[in-house]
Amino acid sequence: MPPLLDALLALTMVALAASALLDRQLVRACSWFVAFAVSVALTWWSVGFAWLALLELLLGALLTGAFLFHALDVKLWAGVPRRRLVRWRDPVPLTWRRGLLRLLPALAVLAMLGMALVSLADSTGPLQVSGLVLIGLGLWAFVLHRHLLRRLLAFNIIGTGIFLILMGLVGEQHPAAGHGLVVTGLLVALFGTALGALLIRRLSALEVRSAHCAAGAERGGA
Amino acid sequence: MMPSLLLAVTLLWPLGLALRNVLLLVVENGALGRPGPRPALLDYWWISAPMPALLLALWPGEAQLLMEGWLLGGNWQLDDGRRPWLLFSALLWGLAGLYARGYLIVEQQAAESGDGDAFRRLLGFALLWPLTLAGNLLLIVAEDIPSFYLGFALMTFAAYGLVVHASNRDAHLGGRAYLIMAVLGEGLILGGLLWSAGTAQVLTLTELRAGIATAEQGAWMATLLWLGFGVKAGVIGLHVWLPLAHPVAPTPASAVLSGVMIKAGLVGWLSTLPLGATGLEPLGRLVIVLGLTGALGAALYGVIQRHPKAVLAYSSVSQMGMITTLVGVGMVSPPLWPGLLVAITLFAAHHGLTKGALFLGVGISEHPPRLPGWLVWLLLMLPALSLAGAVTSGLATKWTFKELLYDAGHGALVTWLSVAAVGTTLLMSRALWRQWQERGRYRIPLHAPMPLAWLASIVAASSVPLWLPLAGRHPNWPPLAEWPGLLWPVSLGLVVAALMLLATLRSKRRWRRAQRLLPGDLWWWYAQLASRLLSLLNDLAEAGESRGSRLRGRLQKWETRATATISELPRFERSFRRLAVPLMVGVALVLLMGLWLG
Amino acid sequence: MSQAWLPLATLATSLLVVPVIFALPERAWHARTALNLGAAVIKVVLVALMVWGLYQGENYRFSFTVVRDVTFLLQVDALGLMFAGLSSLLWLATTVYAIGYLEDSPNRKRFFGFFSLCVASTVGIALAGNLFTFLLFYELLTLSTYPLVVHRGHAKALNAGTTYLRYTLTGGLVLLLGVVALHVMVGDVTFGEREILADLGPEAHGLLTVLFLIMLLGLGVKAALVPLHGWLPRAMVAPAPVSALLHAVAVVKAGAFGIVRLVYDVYGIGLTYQLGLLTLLAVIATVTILYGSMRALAQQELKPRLAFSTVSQVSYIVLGISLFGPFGTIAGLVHLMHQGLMKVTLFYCAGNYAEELGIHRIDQLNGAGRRMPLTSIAFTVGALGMIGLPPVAGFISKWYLGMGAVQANMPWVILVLVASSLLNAAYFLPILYRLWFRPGPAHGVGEWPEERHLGRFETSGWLLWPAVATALFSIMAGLFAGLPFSPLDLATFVTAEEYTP
Amino acid sequence: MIERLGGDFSVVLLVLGLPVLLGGLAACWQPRRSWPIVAFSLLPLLALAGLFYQVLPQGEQTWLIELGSLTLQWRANGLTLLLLLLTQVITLSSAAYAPAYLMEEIGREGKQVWLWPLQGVLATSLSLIWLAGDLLTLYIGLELMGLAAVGLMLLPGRVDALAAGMRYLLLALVGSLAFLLGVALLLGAWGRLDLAGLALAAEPGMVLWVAVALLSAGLLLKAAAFPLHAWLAPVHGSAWTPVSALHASLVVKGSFFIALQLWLVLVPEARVAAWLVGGLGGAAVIWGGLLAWRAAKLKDVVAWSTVSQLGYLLLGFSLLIGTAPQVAEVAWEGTWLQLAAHSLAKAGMFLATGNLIYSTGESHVRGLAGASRRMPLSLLSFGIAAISLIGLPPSAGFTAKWLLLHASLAAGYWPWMAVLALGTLLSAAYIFRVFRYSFVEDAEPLDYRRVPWSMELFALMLALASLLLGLVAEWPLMLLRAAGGGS
Repeated sequence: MPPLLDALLALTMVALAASALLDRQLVRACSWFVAFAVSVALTWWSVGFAWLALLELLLGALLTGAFLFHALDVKLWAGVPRRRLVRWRDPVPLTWRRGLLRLLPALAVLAMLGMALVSLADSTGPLQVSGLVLIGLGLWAFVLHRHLLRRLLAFNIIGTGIFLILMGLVGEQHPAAGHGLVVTGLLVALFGTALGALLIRRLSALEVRSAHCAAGAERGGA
Repeated sequence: MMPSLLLAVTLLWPLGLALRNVLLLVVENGALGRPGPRPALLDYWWISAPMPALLLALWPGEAQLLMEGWLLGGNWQLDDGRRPWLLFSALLWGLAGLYARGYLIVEQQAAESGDGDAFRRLLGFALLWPLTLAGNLLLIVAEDIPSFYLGFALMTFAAYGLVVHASNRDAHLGGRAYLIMAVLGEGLILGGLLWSAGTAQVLTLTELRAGIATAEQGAWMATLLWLGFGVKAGVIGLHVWLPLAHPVAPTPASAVLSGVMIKAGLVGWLSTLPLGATGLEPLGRLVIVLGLTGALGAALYGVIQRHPKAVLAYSSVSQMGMITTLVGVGMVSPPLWPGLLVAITLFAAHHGLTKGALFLGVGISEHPPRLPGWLVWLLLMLPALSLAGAVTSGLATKWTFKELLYDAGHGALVTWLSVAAVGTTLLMSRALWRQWQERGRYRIPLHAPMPLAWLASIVAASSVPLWLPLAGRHPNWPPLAEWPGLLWPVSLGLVVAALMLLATLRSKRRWRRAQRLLPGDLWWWYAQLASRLLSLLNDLAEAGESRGSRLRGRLQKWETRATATISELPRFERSFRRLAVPLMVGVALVLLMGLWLG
Repeated sequence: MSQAWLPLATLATSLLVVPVIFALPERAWHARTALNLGAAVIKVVLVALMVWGLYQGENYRFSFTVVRDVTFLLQVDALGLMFAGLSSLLWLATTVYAIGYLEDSPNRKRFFGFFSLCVASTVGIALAGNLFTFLLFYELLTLSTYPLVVHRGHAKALNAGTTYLRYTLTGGLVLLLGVVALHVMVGDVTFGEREILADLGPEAHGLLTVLFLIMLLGLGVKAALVPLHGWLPRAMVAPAPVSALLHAVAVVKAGAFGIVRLVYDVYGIGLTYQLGLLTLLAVIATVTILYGSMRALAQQELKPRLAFSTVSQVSYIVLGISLFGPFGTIAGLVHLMHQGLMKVTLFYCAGNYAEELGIHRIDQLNGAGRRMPLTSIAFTVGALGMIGLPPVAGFISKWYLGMGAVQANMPWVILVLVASSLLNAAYFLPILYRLWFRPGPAHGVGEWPEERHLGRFETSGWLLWPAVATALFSIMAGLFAGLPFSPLDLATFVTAEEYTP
Repeated sequence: MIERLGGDFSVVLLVLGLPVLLGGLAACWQPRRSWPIVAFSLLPLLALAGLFYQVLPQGEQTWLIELGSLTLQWRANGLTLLLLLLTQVITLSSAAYAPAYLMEEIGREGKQVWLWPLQGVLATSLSLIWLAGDLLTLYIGLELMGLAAVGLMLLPGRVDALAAGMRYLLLALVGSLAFLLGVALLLGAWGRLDLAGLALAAEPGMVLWVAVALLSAGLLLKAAAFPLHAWLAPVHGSAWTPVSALHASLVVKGSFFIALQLWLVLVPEARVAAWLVGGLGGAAVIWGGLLAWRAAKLKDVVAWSTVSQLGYLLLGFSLLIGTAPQVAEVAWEGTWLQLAAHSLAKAGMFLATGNLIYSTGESHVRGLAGASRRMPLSLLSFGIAAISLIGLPPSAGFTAKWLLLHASLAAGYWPWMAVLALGTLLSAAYIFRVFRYSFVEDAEPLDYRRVPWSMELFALMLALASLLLGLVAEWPLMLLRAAGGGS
């Protein structure tokens, strides 16, 4: 595989991750994320981990995406009603100050990882670099956002970054151990996302109910 | 065997009698609370309390009782040194007991017919009298220090109940003075005993005396002990309880207080101080000075008292001052001691019985027996003259020690003592004068206990030198040539007394001023000093307290503030929660630094 | 391990009673009373058996390893047995008293449960064979007394309980630090193995001194040494039997006993003397004695006055220990028991006055001697004993203290003794005066604060007889001090063991 | 597939599998009484006994499990046995406590069915962690445990429970990511995951340090070490009682166990870093104690006390790593004893707290006013557990503290003594604050509900176990020594 394509793939992946993380429209962000997962699968494929690509496609893109949309109560076959879009928007605005301040932990982790990777011989493959960028982005987003779904997305992207670094480091020498770890990680990420999605769904339902109750009580009081 | 048994009985009998009264009450359940007739308390059994002691004193031969389990090892004994003391003490206790039965007859009748209060007071008297007696006897026969101290303490504290018997304001004041001084004395004695016995590592009095004589700090131990017993013996300065307590006690109790119990102080000196050994000369000089001061000062102050018993009490202080002087002489010149001991013993017995007779006489003058008036007053005067040294036992006593002192070259002392005798004469005149002024009209039968006991006490007092079993040489009567030398103080005293009487009758103004000098002299001054000290202490304590409470308040405020701060801590929890991931990264960084450092 | 069951059984008599009492319903008065009394009597018998055995030269020991190098060790020696004997005897008396005292009051089940636990820990302290075991029961004592102190449950009691805990838990902690440090230094020190520390040599002396001070600080809290005594007067809000127990046997004595163990059985009197710590102890004791008496003088209520008197009296024990020489030791040990007897009597009596007549203040006591003669006689005996007058037991203690002072070449201690006796007299005699010589409600002057007629006698028999019995014991302990098996005899026995190498 | 180095592997499989199996069974059956649970729980205990029988005579045993080209390594030694036993006992107690609790207190609310299988998974995952000999197994165990724990916490289904649970979930996931990152570095650098091999291969260097730092940070977050503890108290505040008991006593210990294992294997000489962890522990002791002291709700008091007590365990780091062998030896025993003591005591205390709340209907400390009048057994259980938490004799907490004090003195770590002392005082303060309320006599009489006997029984049993363990502490420690735990 020519390095150009490689770089392009990595760039796409990072761009997709960034859009998934930065889009305040949650439905759109989730869609970006699915696209991101597909690009990750492509990456796996391109470096020769076919099994991982398949798993990523299945678990990362399909199931995780499904759960994410479930959390938003979006039915793919039922179109998007415009007026409810507001609810799927993260209302917290992003300020520069906050953004920069929250960048610090991500930078710290990147620095640590960088130091470690530099001291490891022949470890600066494209996978590692894109993994590092993903970790940085994800961590920044995780720390920055309050919305649970966005944090969930950030978590998934950090995870992917870690998998990339892992496989990049392990390479062909110890594929079994690396695979084992990544598969476990993928499963955990899926379960975590599923649990989180269900929780988000339930929480918002409870909130709506309590809001209704409050409104009802107000009306009753008036 | 028999004597040692008797020794035990001597102590147990009074205790048994005291217990008998309690048992009687228990048998007649509720006698204390219910109205109606009650058992007689002061019956003849009760009077018999000192009888075994009397018997023991007259029993020939020495007696000893060793008890392993008693306190730290009991050792009671009767030897020739103790016999006269036991004899005259028991005798006076017996006579006073008999007298008490008559003296308290009114209360007894009231109690028997159902007066609860009278009964209760009488019960106290009936219980504490034998207890005091037991203590007194124990301190005489005890050879081991704990028993001796026990006897002393028992006598001291039980006698408090006798002093406050009347339960009025004066009685309580007298009682308080008595108790406070007694406790101070006990403290000094305890300190002296512990120190000396600890140094010598002994448990018996004989060894204790030897120990003090050889101890390095012996003089100081002796001083402590001398002061401690001095409270009881009425040493000037420590005597203040005597004139306060004696007048308020019932007359028989005053008699034993003044006759026997203050001698306990003397017994204490004789038992614990290494008299006859060298090393106490500085103390001896002090003792002589204090003794003479007491002898003269008490006479001067006593003369202006109104209550006959107060006058008699001052006379006791004065007389004890003379005995103290003799003890002091013993310290200054040890070789004289064997002779002095005889003189002191004689003096003590003479003064004890005579003073007893005088006190009993106070009651007699209030309730004269059916005798011709002149006879009664003659009999009242007899012990007074004897005490002044004019007749009978007083004359013999005075001669005994004067002879001794002259021979040893203490002429000046004799003169001073004679001056004190002038004072005694004055006191006696004053006491009799006051008795005359307050004489009673109601006459009681001659064969009642009171007159009998009184008469017996006069007889006993007059004949002391005849029957007192003194260990050393027997006292002899003074040759006729010496009589003027012995009698001039009395004569002079009588003249002065007469002059003063005339002066009193002439103008009354001067006297009124003197009347303000209350009995107890220094007591009032002490009380003032003590109260001032106490208020000072109180102020100090309050200052400390307020500082303490301020400190406590500050601490509390600090604590409240700290608690409030801690209560605010959960605020930080929110940041911890929000910043969990950055914090985690921070922890990782810190750990990395740590690992990097080694 | 000969006859290991005896100390264990002694401990178990009161320990096993606890769950049974908790299991019994609140109403089961008879069962609980029988259980309490039965256990108390059995314990007295067992202790008597051990005393007898000890005189026969028997050796009772029970041990097992807790963690590495740390053993739980119950061991019977004369000193421990003395304390065990005292606590078992007084437990019997106090049980009787408490049964009467708490009649018809709530929470009796809870009370007796913790009461038994408290005694179990006291016996444990007595029989402990090393510092670890001692510490174990020492802390257990703190725990079991807390519910007793706050038993009444009102704000004052709860605050007192908090104060109590603050002091004792901190003290226990400090003690723990000291004990662990000593353990790190030399390992497990069985009581009586005094040579271990003595053999360390002079270079360890500095550290040993510091450790001694730390442990003294820990023990001093319970022994109520000034200035660590603050909890004691406040703990007076507890019911009378608890105060009696706290003051006479359990807590205060545990502290004093701990100091005795520390000085004699861990460091050894020789080493302590060598380190110059005895003088320090003497000074602390002196300050405590005088300060406690002064404060007692200022109290207007009966129980606080007795409490400060305890502060003062317990330090006699410490003072005795600090006097180098057999006499001082005898004095300290014998006072351990004498003070227990006398103080328990005083507290019973104070409780009786409060229960029968509602009296709490001293000026309400006027004429109470007429209304309650036996109680008042018992009180008088206790008070005179505290002053140190013969023939009550206090005199014996004071006598030996004096002897010991001279022997240790510290005659100034006698001055302290005299001053303390005078102060004691100053705060006890006025009470006696009011009891016996002041007219009061019994003479028709005024009336009692809250009179109840609790029994056929002057008050309930459950309350009266323990007081009379302990008063009688106090007199007998003094009067027949020379007899075998008297406290003095036991103390002499212990001391003989201590000073014969 | 399985290479036998040690004894019979089926026993291990039974120990691991039976809890899940029984959990599944219980989910189908929904037990209504305690005795069937106790009866069935004897099965894993029997299996464990079999493992004891294998390991004790022969010392440490290792099994290699080959899944294709992947090799997993499990091992069992004295420490494993001790922790397995602890896990089984506590799981059993909380499971046996549950039926009555669910019936009486919870009623129809929440998703009760899930309680059983999740408990089973939790027990299995914990056992897996104790048994694991390589990082992959550890990772699997850790993740399983975390997810099961989150699931259990979410069961009440109320808003506060869900919000706290969500936070817990996210943080747990991040923690495991950090762990995974560290593992990735280790694998990348030395190409192996088995601990024994890594111990030999790992060389100090930036990679190792970064890896250990990341690993530890993640694990400390999961172990609720100060200052990463913030998720703990809210989670417990709304969780079910048996779940709280299980979580506080075991789950947090799992992460601690892994962290300590890895440090001992990878950086056994990192004195300064271990000191820093110890410092965090000290801060946790004090911070947790202070907050527990001021907490208004009964469950919060207990939860905060967990934070405080975990601090004692973290002190163990500094005493075990880079210290002289004799210090490490004492500290080793002290740390595990403290872990066992705290597990038993905390489980007992949570159950007792649940009972108190159940019987008084009050969740606030103030609500206990006058509770001791009836002297409910639960208060006694609470008290007994508290003795161990404060560290008063004769409890296991005391013995453990003795050992830790011993170790810190021997190592010359004076500040730790101060921390231990202060921690003791603070724990006494928050415990006796509760008791103080219970002794209030002039409070309004509460109407008490009778607590079902099974709830009382298991609370008391756990508390008593923590108390008596102090006197017989030599037994578990002998286990540590006999079958080797390596330090």
